[in-house]
Amino acid sequence: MAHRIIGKPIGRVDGTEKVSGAARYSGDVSVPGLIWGKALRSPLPHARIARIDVTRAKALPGVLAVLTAKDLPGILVGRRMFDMPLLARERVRFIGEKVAVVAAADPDVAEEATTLIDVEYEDLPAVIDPEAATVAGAPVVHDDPGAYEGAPAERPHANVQSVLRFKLGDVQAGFREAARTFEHTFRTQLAHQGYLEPHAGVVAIDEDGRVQVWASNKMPFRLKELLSHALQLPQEKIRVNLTPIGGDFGGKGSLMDLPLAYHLARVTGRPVKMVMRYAEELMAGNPRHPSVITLRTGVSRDGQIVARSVRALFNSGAYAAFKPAPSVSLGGASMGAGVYRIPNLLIESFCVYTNNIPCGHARSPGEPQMVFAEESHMDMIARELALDPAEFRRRNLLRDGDHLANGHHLEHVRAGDTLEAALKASEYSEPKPGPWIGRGMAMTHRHIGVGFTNAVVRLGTDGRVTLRIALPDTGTGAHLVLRQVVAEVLGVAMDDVEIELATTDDFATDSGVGGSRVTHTGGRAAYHAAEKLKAQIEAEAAKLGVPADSLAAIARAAAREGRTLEASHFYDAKAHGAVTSFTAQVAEVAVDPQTGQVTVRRFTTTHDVGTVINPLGHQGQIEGGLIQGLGFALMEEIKTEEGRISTLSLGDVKLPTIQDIPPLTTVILEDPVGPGPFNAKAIGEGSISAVAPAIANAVADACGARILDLPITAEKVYFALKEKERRP
Amino acid sequence: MRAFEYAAPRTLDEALAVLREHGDEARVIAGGTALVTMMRQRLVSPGYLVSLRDIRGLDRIEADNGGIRIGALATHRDVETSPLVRERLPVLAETFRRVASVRIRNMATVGGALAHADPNQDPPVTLIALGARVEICGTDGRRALPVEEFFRDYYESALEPGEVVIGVVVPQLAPASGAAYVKFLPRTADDYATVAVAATVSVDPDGERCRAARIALGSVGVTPIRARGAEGLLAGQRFGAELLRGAGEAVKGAVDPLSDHRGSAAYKREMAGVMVGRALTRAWDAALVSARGTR
Amino acid sequence: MTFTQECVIAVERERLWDFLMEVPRVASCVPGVEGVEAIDAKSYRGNLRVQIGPIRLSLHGTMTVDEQDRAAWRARMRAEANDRRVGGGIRARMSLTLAPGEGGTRLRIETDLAILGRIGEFGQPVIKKKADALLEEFAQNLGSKLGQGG
Amino acid sequence: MNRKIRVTVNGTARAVEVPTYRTLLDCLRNDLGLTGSKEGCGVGVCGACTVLLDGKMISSCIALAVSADGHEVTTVEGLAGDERLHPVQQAFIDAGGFQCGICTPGQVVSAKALLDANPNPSDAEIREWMLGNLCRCTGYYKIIESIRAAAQRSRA
Repeated sequence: MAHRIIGKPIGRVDGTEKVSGAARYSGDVSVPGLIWGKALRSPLPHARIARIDVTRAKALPGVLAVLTAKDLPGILVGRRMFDMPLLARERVRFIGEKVAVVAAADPDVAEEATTLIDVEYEDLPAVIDPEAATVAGAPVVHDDPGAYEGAPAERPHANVQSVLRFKLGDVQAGFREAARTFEHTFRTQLAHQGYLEPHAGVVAIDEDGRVQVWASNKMPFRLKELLSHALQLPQEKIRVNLTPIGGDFGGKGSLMDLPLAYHLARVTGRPVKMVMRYAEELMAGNPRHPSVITLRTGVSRDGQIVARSVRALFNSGAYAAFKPAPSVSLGGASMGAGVYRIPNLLIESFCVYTNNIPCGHARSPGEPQMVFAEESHMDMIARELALDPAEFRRRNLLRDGDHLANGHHLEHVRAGDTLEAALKASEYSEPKPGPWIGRGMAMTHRHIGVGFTNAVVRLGTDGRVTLRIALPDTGTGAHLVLRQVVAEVLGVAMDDVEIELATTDDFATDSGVGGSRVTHTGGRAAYHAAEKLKAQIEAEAAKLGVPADSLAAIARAAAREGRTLEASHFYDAKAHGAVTSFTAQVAEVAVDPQTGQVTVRRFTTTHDVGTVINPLGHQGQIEGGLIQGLGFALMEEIKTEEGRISTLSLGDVKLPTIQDIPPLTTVILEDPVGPGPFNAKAIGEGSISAVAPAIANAVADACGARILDLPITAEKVYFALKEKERRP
Repeated sequence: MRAFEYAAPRTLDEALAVLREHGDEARVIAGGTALVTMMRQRLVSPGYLVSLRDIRGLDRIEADNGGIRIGALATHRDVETSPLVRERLPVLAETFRRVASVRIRNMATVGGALAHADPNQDPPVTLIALGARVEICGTDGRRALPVEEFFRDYYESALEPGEVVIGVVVPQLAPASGAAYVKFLPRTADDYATVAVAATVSVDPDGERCRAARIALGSVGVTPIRARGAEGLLAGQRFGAELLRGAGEAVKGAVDPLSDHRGSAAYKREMAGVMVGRALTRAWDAALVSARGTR
Repeated sequence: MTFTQECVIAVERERLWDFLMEVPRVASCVPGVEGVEAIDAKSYRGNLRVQIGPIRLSLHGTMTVDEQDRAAWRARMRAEANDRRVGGGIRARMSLTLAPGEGGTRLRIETDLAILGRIGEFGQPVIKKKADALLEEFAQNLGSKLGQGG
Repeated sequence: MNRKIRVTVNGTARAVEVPTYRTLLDCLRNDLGLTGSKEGCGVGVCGACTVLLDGKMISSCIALAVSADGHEVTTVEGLAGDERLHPVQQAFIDAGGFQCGICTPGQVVSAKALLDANPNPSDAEIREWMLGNLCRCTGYYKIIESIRAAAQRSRA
């Protein structure tokens, strides 16, 4: 079916506000009487707090309040597992943990006051390395993690937060069948999401005791629930106001400083703003988990995978609080199976407590780590088998009716088509243009997110349509997609549909933004609401005897009778496991043999997608995710030394710049079978995960150096080449 | 940031007087890119800030005895885009162009960057290779010293209390000479160098032997350094892979890098050897072009 | 971060040991240390002024001697000091061992140093370099002081 | 240690009393209510705080407000005319040159300065000029396209 608006590359609905500087992010919110909160953070990875003296801080002119744990209720917070205090109480567990908080009218004065707080610590033995954390006798980060609300039951060691397991067939029997078995271990680095808006929030308490919140948080309703718990207030006392979010990438779903801002507001009677410095983001945000992943694969004589076992260790840091999934784990672990049919599979993933920065969700949580390991492993096996890596993959790709690691049955599998399209577009089989140039591929797939969302569609007497939602704008272009859906259904122009942002007062619940869900859940909510409104309009038109496109006249007629033409829909998407989206990527790199420097000469990304609602936004998601993947592959790393982060600025943690991006070819295989509106799927997390292994495989192809730990720095390649010279 | 007094005198004498009056508590600010960043991090909290921005004439870039004199308040962008610099010493314009971003180059001044004495900066490397001198002024008068002697330790220069950098004088390259700056950036394009090398090479009239060379390196220790040992190996020698290898080895022995996010000390040492070879090759090629032009 | 310094001091082991165990006197060999006074038999307080580039630190803190094992010629101590102005500090654990060396006694100092708080934002490599230089100077001062017959 | 400064912001003369330690960015955002310029990295690396000082791009997060005394500042709020976006702003909308928008004020101010200095930049010139403006959402491809399109539009 041809669409009028769906599939058109329409510019951004929120564009004018954002390009003109008018958009008000939470850090821009100003309310009368506003003051600033600043936190004092622990300088030690693990210590007992012997004494805190705030006398000098309180005496500083301009300081309005100084709070420590003893001034606050002993509440523990979290997104799923509640193990984190508002301020450290008796004990600090990572460098950067908040110990006290100060309020002042001038942010610099508040900051100054934090340096006047005297804290006496007594060192405790710290455990930094995740492998060391799980051995007998290791220092314990939490005395009794099982007692925390939301804690998973299985706990093989006191420092294990969670265990996630995926099983197919009989893995031991599978390995007995195998002609050859391969085992490799990979490591990935600690990495920040890299959003350029540090966490910011404003809390104001109205005269009637209502708590008003503006926050860089993508799940307003969940935030309200979590705040209700953290502040011990009924939910109806809290209102979360939606603001645009300056980049999320998985990182903007927690309470962060909001409870502290509330308590400062409570004791001072003034609205409080707390904005993290970027150094604080890097020492105490909720970055991507570092990992240690071992894959073992058994292959038959004809190159079929018959068994695989995967063991993943994710270094979760001092608290589990930032992980939102019920498993308190990273779903990306399931990608240990790759895009392959593996009859006998066992994946075991452990999130481990250490005295490091607590980690959270980052775009495709767990996947860039696991896909790097898994797809590097695939190439290493292919090389050992003397098979072309493409051919080895071809023999093992998922097909219709196969099972994923999580047990889902797959339909509409286009893994093969996606791979072949990538090979063709990248000229994978063509002769290479010179020495020290290599090509590498990697594949992945990603589910379409689920959740529940509200939409209200209203026809105005001017014939214009308003879509009312409570989904914050994290920058993905979701609002534009929803506007397109409504315009398409109602047959109106894009400019005639506007978005009206609700607050948490306006709906009962909503799962918000995240997990590649909004086009699906929001899109379907908007679609069904618009369909209902359309039916109303048609009925009214028939009654009035006017054409159904005389929208203004129809709305005015209803208004004269005191009625508003409005329809709402609450869409609750259940897990849709049967359809996923495949990605195949090919990197062509050049390696400088004298320095080890890797240059990505060209990059091809191929995506099996559903109906593309907005090609411009769709492509933007692919490009943005891909360059994040490039940074993860080659540049970005938060470095730590004994739990101390030594890269505390964006001058040291290098995000890719405009000069670091490779020439890009994108291939879109459109196949309208998704569960989203107009059979859309999801794209936001499709392009990030395969980039690093594609580059690692290309580097190995170019120079024979196999890098097993990210990022692939020039130095690592250089010394790998030296090692090869020494032992060819 | 902590509170401080701020003065923006209009003359150098006035600035020097304020500096003397406030002694240790006072700091000089020009572009402020480094100082304000550290003040925001609260690593540095001066009680008195003396801005040089309103002093006239300190930002001039002018011809000087066949070379170029650059006023301390000239910004990096001024140097990069100066027609005089581009014509007479393109390597210097090219070096300044490699600093951070256009925006930072608009702010950062030549004098401020020298006084900051960060061994990871680009300009000092080329300035040393070109044989430039820093002009310093204090209440007791003026003095000048070679750039290579100006840097004393990590972020420490030869500036005495109460002194300010007022300019830098860069001599013209000798005839039949070439210069090159090589900045090794294995991570992102806006990074500090992992290793940086500047070299000048003069060729004999026959165009086969190296008459003289100067080599300087950045990001290889607590100060930018001049690699005199390697320079000595080159004088009078025939240019070729052998000679470059020798120079590279000599440089590797001369550097003392710090391990940091841009590479381990061992890697930087290796790269110093590689980059010296590259810089010399480019300088050599440029020298040959120059020699042909003079013949 | 850990460092190891070694030097040979031209005095016999016993004399060096006795010197080293008198903290205020040893402290005077550390460049920038001032105002050292005893709190009790094992601990001392004092100041360390040190400049790392543009950053001037005035670290105020304590040092505690945890172990003095003359039989093994080994002593362990730890130091904690903070700078209020910058907001940060250092923690060091040091182990001193004496062994016979050519022409005197070989002193080996192993240090495990942690940089706390904002000071760390300046860059650990630089600080490490500075600490390294400081300890080297300390060893030299020690040598010259004892060499002078101090 | 407050000081009274006079700054022409987006063409309007403003006088404001600030502590000497106030950054230009905080002065614009908190004292003058111009929150278009953003603080990202806070160390001059990301470019979200880019404003023009006497027509030249600077990082307002590491500039002191007192140093702008007597000068002209242009922020993102000053680019659009009455009711009409600057061609650079329009191009960023049409070509998808932003997503979350937090870096966008800095991007468009930088892009405007580029086109003022060089109305017909090559891709290499765009990349060199825009190097100091980080964007985490777009991967930059569409930022380059936006600036190309703005240049084209300005020429037309």
